[in-house]
Amino acid sequence: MTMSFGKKLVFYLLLAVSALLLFAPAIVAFLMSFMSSQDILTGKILPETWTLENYIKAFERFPLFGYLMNSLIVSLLIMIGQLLLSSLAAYAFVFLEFKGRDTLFFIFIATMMIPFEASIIPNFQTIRELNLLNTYTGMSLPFFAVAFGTFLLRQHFKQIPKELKEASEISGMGDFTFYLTVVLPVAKTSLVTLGVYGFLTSWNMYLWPLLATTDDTVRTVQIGLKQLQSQEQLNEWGVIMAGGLIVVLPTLILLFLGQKKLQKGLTEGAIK
Amino acid sequence: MKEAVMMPDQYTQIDLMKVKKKQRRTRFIKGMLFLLPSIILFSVFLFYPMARTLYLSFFLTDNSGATTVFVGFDNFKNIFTSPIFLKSLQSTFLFVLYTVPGTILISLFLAVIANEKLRGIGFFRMIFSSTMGISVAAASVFWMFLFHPTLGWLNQLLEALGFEAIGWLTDPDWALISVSISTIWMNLGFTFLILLGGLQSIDSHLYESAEIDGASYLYKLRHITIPMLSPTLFFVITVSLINAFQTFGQIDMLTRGGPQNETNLIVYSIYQEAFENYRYGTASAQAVILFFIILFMTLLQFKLGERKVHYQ
Amino acid sequence: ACNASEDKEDEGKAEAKEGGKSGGKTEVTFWHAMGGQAQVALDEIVEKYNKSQDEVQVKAEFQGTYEETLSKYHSVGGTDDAPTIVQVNEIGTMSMINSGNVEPIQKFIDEEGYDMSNLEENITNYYKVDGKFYSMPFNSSTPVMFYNKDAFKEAGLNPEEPPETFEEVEEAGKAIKEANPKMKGFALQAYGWLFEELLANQGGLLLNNDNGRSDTATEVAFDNEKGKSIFKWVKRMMDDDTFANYGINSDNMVTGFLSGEVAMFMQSSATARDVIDNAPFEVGVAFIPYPEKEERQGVVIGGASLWMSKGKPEEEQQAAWEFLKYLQKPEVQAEWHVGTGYFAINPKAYEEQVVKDAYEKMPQLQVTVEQLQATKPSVATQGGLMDMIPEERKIIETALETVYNGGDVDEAFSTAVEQVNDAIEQANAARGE
Amino acid sequence: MSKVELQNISKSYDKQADVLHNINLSIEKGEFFVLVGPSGSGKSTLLRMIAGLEEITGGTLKIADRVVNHLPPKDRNLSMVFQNYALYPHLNVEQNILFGLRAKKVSKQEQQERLKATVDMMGLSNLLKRKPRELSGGQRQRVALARSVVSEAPLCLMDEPLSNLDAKLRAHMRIEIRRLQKKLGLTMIYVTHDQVEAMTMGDRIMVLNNGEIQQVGEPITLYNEPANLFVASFIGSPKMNLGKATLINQSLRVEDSLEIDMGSIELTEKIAQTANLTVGIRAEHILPAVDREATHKLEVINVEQLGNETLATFEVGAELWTAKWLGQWSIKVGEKVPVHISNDKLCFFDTDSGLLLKAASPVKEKEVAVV
Amino acid sequence: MSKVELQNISKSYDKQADVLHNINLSIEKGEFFVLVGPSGSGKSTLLRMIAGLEEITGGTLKIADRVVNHLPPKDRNLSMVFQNYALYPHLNVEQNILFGLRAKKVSKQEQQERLKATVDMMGLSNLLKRKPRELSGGQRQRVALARSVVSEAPLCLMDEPLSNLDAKLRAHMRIEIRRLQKKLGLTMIYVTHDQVEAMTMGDRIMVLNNGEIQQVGEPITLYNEPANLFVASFIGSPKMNLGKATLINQSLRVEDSLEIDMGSIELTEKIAQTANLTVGIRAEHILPAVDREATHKLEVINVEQLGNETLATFEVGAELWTAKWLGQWSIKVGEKVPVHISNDKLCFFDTDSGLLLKAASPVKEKEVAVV
Ligand SMILES: Nc1ncnc2c1ncn2[C@@H]1O[C@H](COP(=O)(O)OP(=O)(O)OP(=O)(O)O)[C@@H](O)[C@H]1O
Ligand SMILES: Nc1ncnc2c1ncn2[C@@H]1O[C@H](COP(=O)(O)OP(=O)(O)OP(=O)(O)O)[C@@H](O)[C@H]1O
Ligand SMILES: O=P(O)(O)OC[C@H](O)CO
Ligand SMILES: [Mg+2]
Ligand SMILES: [Mg+2]
Repeated sequence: MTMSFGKKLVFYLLLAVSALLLFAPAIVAFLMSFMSSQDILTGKILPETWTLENYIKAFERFPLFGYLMNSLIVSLLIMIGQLLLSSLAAYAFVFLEFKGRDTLFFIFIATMMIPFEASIIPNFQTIRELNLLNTYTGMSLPFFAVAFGTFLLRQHFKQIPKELKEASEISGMGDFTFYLTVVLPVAKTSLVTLGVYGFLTSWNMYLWPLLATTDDTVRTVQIGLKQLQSQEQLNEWGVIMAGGLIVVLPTLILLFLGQKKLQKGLTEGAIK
Repeated sequence: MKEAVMMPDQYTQIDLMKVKKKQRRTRFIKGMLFLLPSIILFSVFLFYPMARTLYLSFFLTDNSGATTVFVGFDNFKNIFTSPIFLKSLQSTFLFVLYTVPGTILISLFLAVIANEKLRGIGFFRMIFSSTMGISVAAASVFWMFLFHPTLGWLNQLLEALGFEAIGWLTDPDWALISVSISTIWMNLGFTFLILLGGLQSIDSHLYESAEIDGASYLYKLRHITIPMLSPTLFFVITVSLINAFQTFGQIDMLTRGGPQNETNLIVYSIYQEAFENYRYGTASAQAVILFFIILFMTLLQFKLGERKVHYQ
Repeated sequence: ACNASEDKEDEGKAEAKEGGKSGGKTEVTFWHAMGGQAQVALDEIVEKYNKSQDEVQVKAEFQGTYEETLSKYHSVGGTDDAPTIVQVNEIGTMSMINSGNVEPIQKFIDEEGYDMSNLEENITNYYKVDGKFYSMPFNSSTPVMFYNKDAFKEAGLNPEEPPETFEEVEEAGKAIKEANPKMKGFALQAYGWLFEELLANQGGLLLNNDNGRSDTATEVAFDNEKGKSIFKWVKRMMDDDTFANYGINSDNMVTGFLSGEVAMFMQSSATARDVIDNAPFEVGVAFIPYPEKEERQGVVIGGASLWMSKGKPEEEQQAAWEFLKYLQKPEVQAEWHVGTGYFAINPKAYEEQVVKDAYEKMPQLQVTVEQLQATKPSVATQGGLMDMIPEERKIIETALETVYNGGDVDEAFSTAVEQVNDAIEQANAARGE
Repeated sequence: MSKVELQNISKSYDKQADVLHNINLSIEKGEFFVLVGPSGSGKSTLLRMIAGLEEITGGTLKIADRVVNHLPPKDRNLSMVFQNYALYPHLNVEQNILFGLRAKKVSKQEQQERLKATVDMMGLSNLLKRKPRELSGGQRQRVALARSVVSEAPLCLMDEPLSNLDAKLRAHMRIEIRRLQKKLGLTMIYVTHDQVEAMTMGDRIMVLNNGEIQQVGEPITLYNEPANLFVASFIGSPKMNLGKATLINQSLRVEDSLEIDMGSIELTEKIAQTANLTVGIRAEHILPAVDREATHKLEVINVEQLGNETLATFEVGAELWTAKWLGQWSIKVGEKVPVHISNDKLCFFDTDSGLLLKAASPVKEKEVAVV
Repeated sequence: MSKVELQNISKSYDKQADVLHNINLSIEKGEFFVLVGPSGSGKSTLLRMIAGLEEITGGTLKIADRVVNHLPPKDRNLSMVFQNYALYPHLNVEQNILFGLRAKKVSKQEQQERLKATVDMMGLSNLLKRKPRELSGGQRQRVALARSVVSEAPLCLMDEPLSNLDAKLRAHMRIEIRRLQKKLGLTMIYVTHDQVEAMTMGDRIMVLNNGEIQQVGEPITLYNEPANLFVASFIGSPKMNLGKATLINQSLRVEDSLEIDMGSIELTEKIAQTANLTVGIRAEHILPAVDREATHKLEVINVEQLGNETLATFEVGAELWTAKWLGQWSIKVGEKVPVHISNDKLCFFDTDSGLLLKAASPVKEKEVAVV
């Protein structure tokens, strides 16, 4: 569609202002992470001299690298777990017909309404009882089964023509093989969507890793950041911000790479 | 002769029934096998804890959470007479009231302006969705600084403009608002992404048709965009609502529930009650209440909202 | 999924829980709540210890604030994930004893006939419960009042004669405000501990039954003029507009002090090094104030002690015990004292050269010691003992904030009393009492 | 090569009862059997029941003289081509074709042999490595066919396989499918909603409406002697012109506006006694009155020039009748045109039951001298 | 009622240059102008440029003698019917129809008047409160039309408006649209890929291929005298039979297999001098040699009985030629059938340029005596 120059200008203006406002906190953090404490305490906006000091300190004070690795492992575990369980469940809900299927699906969906936080106490006790505190399993296992993922994949699977399944039935292919060799490859995009989404949300988890870890060797980066912040008593804001940026960098990159797919995949799953 | 012909037919009849039954059973088993991992995990980490929480809510516990004394509904009585919990409920509802409409309106605005076909729009979309990649911990740290009473940019700006500095996180009149602002910011990315997706799936022909009819920008927004977006809006409202009730991280990092319990949202209150005051019983009672609130709100939303939503 | 993750978990666990031995050394995990300068000092001590011998490897892990550390400890108490040693602040004492997950160090004292008498008497007084040592004192502090000497000069006040009473603080505040309208006089962080200390300094009790020391407390003992005087004091300063409100945030308060927003504030002596080192002006340190009409009684020991977990292998416990003893050594305590602002719990440390040198440079560090030594021993200055004190602090903090934000003193105070009493009742009920 | 027998087959869905009703049918080995009917008439359902994709509610289904009601699809030894081809989008042509064989664990060597034979026959040899999305509609169609051919199943089911193709390709594929079926001797059951396909491909056609068989027979029979009004208006394009009629003596009054003298044509007792008559005449039997005497003059409502033929639409009472004349005729809308309606080309139906009372007099089969 | 003039119009997209190339065209007031061409030829693009939905890269566009290149759609005073109707799914029929009027703030009273008139004309009166999803395809189509009619714009653009309908409905809508256009005197620009629509609806047709005009003219002209090979094979169904030919004296050799004696027919110099000749003949001009002398005998590859006509396919060298004969002929595949190819019905093209060298001798226009 054609758009007049004036209209374009208005839009660019709106876009630019919104972007600036929205990104300001991140920009502030970015600038501060390169400032000396002196600059910060005197309320400078731009660093007088750009220094990497804060980043070095952040890594020195805290095993940030280890934390990053832990976050990565936990997020990947959750991601894979979710993909696997959700796709299996979604497959059953779309391609298999059996008694009680719809009731079960309703129950699955209803679990979306149970706030994890509301049942955090028994969950914590369970994990403690199973002796899984301070383990990757303990941090990730409770999140493997998610109704949202099942729901999202179900919506996508439903778009796979039913005839594919029927054709494979006629040629004598079993369900599991069909799931592996047809459904998963065909629904690749939606798996990526769920994967990115699952990864982002688990990377950003806060309360659970806070409870489930006591040990630096398995702590995730979010908790590390919180500690960095509560430990830097005299407001070494530069170091804290440097830590913050280190923490968000991987997810931002992932988000920017997967943005388009994510947006498409999420809406499709969400609405229909 | 006739009978002889009939016989095999009868056999096949009986056979068929049996075969069908067997097939039904194998189908059921197969379905269950696919669902089993999910069902087990749901049971262990969702259904059992729900039941357990309910159970705990009738007891007092020791420091490690083991039950000691059965007290019936006392825990519920206690929390409903406790001004702290009532305050916490009030704050939670206020918080929801601030953040949900705030997030939706702002992201809707962003999604609308980012939906235009302009050069470089991808960059703006990236920026607008960026907060989805910024974790609660990091976002809280960013905002903690912005809210800093002396160094914070917000107060510096206010002072530069000749206004009084505000105790963003210490003034009980402001704390909840400040936390809400930072929460809205954190939620924008996700909501924006979903709404943008919703906008993009609106058939562009509808706009072209309206264009030919001479409809103005705002007319199109009001009469095409918003109604067509209603299912998406409904979805994000539901999700935002549930999320808002479950807020924890930013509270823990920004205010720890203070000042004067102004920001002591329900999940934080549960956490404190359980893990700082070691009163798992009352904490569980609060969790039960939270569950019912969310259930009720969601059902209410479905009841009221569904009607206004237009599905294709 | 489960299999795949279990493999990883094993790796994770292997690292996390190698437990007893690592490379021939006995490993001791040590959870602490020391941030900032204190963490730097502590890490140094631990490193020195680890290098000093090849039997024991101490692994120090920061777990957040005292509250977070304690709650974390409770949540894993009795499991393999519990550390060998945990640092718990003074008010966690009862809660730790009740948890049943600790190994009283009295056991080791008895086994070895270790002499605890070389520790500061005030300190051992606090930590001896029913004649028994449950934990090893380590980092002890008292609150002190920091003030900006430059600001005092500017306001025409004598920087060497800091105010001693509530009323004097108020006056000084007014003078400072007069001289520099941008600077407030006094800041009191909404912190339950400070309230407790200001109460004890007047000889007020926190809990009944002798501060909970003769029997389990059943209600508060501060529902009187002594308790309320603190609220009133704050209120008066607020009315004078000489009070700076930083809520519960200590970091912001310190920043405010350092950047000249406020001239006086109360905080643990533990932050002394941090404050002195970072201030661009001369910092004064003084005793905490008391109401004019009362007599100064002194302060309760603050800070924390170190606890040992039950159920750990003999060897590991023994190793931990060795480390605990190491921490008592005069030279270690000396270093600790000057590096942070905590006392040396072993008075011999004050004779060490490091301390003497530091006092030359920072005479302020001495004040904390003097204040403690000037304390009159009594039930009041022995401090309250009960497992729900953390909750009491929260309630008091909320009440203080209410006043800071213009709430009514009487109402805020009586609500607080009521709530604390409720909490006591509940805590007793939960224990089946 | 398989005979298919349906005995009293019926089907009900949870939400819709009697989608198919008492279907009795026998399809011979090697026959090309076409199923037509309007949308929703149950064609796909029938096909899917034969394939085993849909449960049979009642009746007996036999394939090659064996009852197969309870057998899963894979045990029925048949192949199926779906309307949308159902190609696996992530597999290339070769993998698509071999998909079924792999599932059945046919030996590698045999797979390759069959693949080669099929691919050569279908002209797909140089497309083997392409993904479905890189193929044109016609090529996709051929892959779907190849998949069915390679399975060597004697019975092949096709559900509207050409409906997504453009006219040109469709014409081409019609011929190919027919040729293949003959060559392999397949028994073919072919669903379509396209009458040209039905007329040109089938050995026999079955017309289905509302789950009931309307007529089964050879294409020409259905065209010339439709069993009822439904078949009459369904088979043939343009559709048969129909009108309500009353018979007074030998004079027929159609739609209260057209008088047709039946002259010497003998009308059976049955016709005379039917209360409500409907007559029908095919578009090509309303002739231009040029060489012939004009029986009627009709007002032209619309003219469509198709190049090689001209369609003229007239108003007959409430009905629109269309005449189809070869060549290009210059007629203008609004003109009254003289036409010749041959009274022997009229079909008579009972309006109430819809049944055929009398077919048009047989057209003489034209023959070309064959050498 | 608006004249539309395109002068040197061209269009390039960022990603694809020269989608349209130097289009010169003038569409008269009240004309029904049809645009045809294969998929991707630029039909929609052209239409959207006229509507103002797409920027014009080069050239001048005039509507009613006013240059409108720069005007936004709403100021061009036209209406458009989209291929998928673009009905607002959340509004009911009435709201859909009135959407434009409301946006333009037409008075309530006038809205109602226009609505009533339009709705009556389109037979939508009792559907006013329905949502689009509750309408059948044909009804939706009519709503889309009504929306365009109610705007009273003198110029109406339609982009493949019937392509989603089934054959029967389509035939019906063809007539309705045409009738409406005549009645309101609209200038209509109508895009379609369906040749029957193109042939029967348009006053003039323009054939587009690869963004270039192939031919503009009356439907019959395009059928009888296709300007080039593209138009020849694009217009008409079955498509024109084509074959490479060489001319030796008066004898034509087609595809190395068919000898056609040109007899007394005079061939221009041009034909004789063309190096590569292609000849074409329409299916209806390959006649059965019954009353006529057989010129050739051809082997039958396929026979399609359509009831009222028979399509026979023959192999001519590498090409398949189709003959279309009226009536039902009993021919069998494999037979050799004698046919008559009238040499005066041959079209000659230059294979290299594709241009027409000589059209078939004009068919005599048949006339019916009009009263
Ligand atoms: N799963 C189902 N549940 C309920 N009714 C169904 C189901 N599948 C089909 N039907 C109904 O059965 C009837 C026949 O459907 P079927 O698909 O066989 O029609 P069809 O003849 O193939 O039509 P089309 O030409 O449109 O493909 C329809 O009325 C349809 O609505
Ligand atoms: N926005 C665009 N950007 C780039 N190329 C485009 C765009 N829109 C259309 N095209 C290209 O322009 C050419 C003409 O497209 P157009 O839509 O006009 O074809 P059409 O004749 O309408 O085809 P169809 O019959 O399939 O609708 C096509 O090659 C198409 O790929
Ligand atoms: O900050 P510290 O270590 O001096 O401790 C202060 C209080 O005693 C904590 O309860
Ligand atoms: Mg069908
Ligand atoms: Mg198009």
